[in-house]
Amino acid sequence: MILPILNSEITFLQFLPFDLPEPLISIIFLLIGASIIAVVASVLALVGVYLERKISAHMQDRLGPMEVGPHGIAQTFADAIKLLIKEDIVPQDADKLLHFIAPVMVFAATLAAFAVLPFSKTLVVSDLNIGLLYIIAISSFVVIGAILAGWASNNKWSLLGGMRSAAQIVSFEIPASLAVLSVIMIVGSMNLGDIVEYQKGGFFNWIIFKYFPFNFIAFIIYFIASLAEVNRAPFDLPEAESELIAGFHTEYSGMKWAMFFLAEYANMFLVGVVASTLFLGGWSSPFGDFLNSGPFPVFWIFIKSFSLIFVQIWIRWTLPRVRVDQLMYVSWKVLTPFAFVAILGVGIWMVL
Amino acid sequence: MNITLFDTIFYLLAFLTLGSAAIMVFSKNVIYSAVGLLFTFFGVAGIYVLLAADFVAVVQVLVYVGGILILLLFGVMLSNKITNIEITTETLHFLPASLVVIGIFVVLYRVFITTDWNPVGSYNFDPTTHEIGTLLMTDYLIPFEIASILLLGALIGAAYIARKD
Amino acid sequence: MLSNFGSILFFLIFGAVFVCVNILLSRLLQTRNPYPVKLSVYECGELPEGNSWIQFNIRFYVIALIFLIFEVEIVFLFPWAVVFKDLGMFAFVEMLIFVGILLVGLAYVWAKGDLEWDKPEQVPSPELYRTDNVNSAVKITESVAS
Amino acid sequence: MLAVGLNHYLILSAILFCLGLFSVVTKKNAVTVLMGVELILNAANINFIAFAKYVDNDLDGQMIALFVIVTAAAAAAVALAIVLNIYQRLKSINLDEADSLAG
Repeated sequence: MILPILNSEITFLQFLPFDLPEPLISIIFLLIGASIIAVVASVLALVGVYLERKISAHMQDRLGPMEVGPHGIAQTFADAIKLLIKEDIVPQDADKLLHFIAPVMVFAATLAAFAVLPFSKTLVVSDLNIGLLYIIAISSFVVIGAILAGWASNNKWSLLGGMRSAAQIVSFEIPASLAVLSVIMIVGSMNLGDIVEYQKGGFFNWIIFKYFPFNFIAFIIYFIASLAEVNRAPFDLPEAESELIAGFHTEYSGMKWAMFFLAEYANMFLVGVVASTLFLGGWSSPFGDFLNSGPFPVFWIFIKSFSLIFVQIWIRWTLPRVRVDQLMYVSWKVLTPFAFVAILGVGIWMVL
Repeated sequence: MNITLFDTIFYLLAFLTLGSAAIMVFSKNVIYSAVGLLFTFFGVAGIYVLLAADFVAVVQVLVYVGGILILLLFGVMLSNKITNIEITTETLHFLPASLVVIGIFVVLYRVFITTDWNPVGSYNFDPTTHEIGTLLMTDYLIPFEIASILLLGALIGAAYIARKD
Repeated sequence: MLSNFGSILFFLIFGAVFVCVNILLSRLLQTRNPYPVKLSVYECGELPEGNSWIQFNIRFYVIALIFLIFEVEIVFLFPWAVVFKDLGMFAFVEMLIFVGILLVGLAYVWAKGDLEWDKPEQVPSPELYRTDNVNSAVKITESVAS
Repeated sequence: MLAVGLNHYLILSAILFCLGLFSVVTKKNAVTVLMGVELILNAANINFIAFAKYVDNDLDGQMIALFVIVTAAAAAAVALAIVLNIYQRLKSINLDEADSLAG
């Protein structure tokens, strides 16, 4: 099950003049797979940053980055190089060790969540039977990372930002997990591959249209909650620059900051892929078997998740930021009860 | 003497678990203790996976790391008015405690080593979630419903105690 | 199943190493010129005042507490949702009881106001500050203080 | 000795248990004591699951472990609420000083 698409190429290694032990072969393939995913995640984050700048600029009737490369395409790469050679400033009174561990933890957890995402029928690193629950579980490392980053910086704003970030993410984790439950009820599996298989055969098979309107409600709830979980506007309170400067990464600079930033955009893509896998058919084509082979599954999953990312960006540059009490109100008094209603509706519909 | 990959991973995870548990116990800084505890929980989750308990392992990460540890961190932050970055804790009765604990360990070790547990030879690594769900709805129905009452009691009680000032 | 988890472990290690390598690389490439002002914590350009270990609002704890209880509940809902298709009505009724009991808890914290975040105190409207309206101004001050 | 079997898990959990017990006995800070309790519960869970796999070869041990996790969560929530309440009253969470109920 280790990257099945690469498994067929094991034969190449067998032509080597010496025999490699079995575990070493798996490790080599995993290394290749992990590198690919890491590079893809990084590139996706860079693309996300570029899209964010361009889309926001065009929405506000300006051009955005134009200087580096045609239409500023290379701008984010230039930024990456700039970040690489920037000085890494650690405040004198900070806890140096935890200041270092926090970005490592956040990025590693985000990357590990990518391992179970199916990009096509075979293009999945770890076809985990409890993939969905695993994604929810592994993202709790991000919360701990935020608290630790805030605490280690020894800065009032960082600490408060970290605490707020944690409170916000955990509050929205409840409606998000409840919303995915209805999908699991319908499919009867937590394996993301199975969930996509169930939705194959055209867009009318997508779960979002099943048991209308309950799954539609679930999708909306999941989308709103995921906005909050990745700290996107209108729920970007942890880094509300007018109140908290930059939230938990106020005292971060250079590469460590870049890692937080990368993880944030990778997370954005992650929730996009998860939402489209759960509700919008994942890698399956919206036209049944038409255009559903070869490279097309990858194409479809990217199209779907980038549409969701576009909506995220659109929302960010359209809506004002909410207040903390409104945030808690939305999470606990609106989304959670409605998520229960969605589960109840799907449940009743299914047993009747 | 043939060490498989499985064994290697077991020793790695055991080292991670015990090492971070030691950091948790012997660190003076409470936040470091919490970080040690984080890696202990994670290591224990890995051990569960090696024991073919995939669902329990993920639940371990979800509840312990994602829930209890956050609660503990909040508790640390809320219950200290500190003048220094160090949130310290003192230890007392170091010597008698170590003696007692080592004594208990020796007893446990003797029991574990000398008892013939009669282990079964074959075991499988099948996914467990479906079966756990079925058991929860049949054999373990009463504990399951009682757990909800326990959680209700904990929620109401803890909210009441925390609110009162 | 084991190899699936193995790949995940590998990804975690790879991610950690990836970040470390990046930070190390940037260490090598950057110019370092630390001086005390640069290394002080950021506080809007002012000199940092006091230490950062402020007392937090107890709300943070109450939210985390409610979250933990519901998280544990959801842990039980996941295996239920997986077998729901097979067991049908029976499982559904059992789950209704389970969720119903916990919804009592949600209703409790909702009614007791634990889900409210502390709002900033309402700013008294200007006319309350007029001198001919001292009584109500005093009343407002008292209510703010209490 | 090196190939992993039931005894390895049992010894691992015994060490974990002892570390947790040590923390519970020696620490002054209430939150660290609570962390020690969590370690002990984890050690117990390892035993449950190890026996379930090696001796019974069924899922009963895992079910018990699940319920232990639930109980641990409930206990942590209530215990921390008590700690915070004590802190608000006494401005300290050292367990030695929280003895006003003692006769």
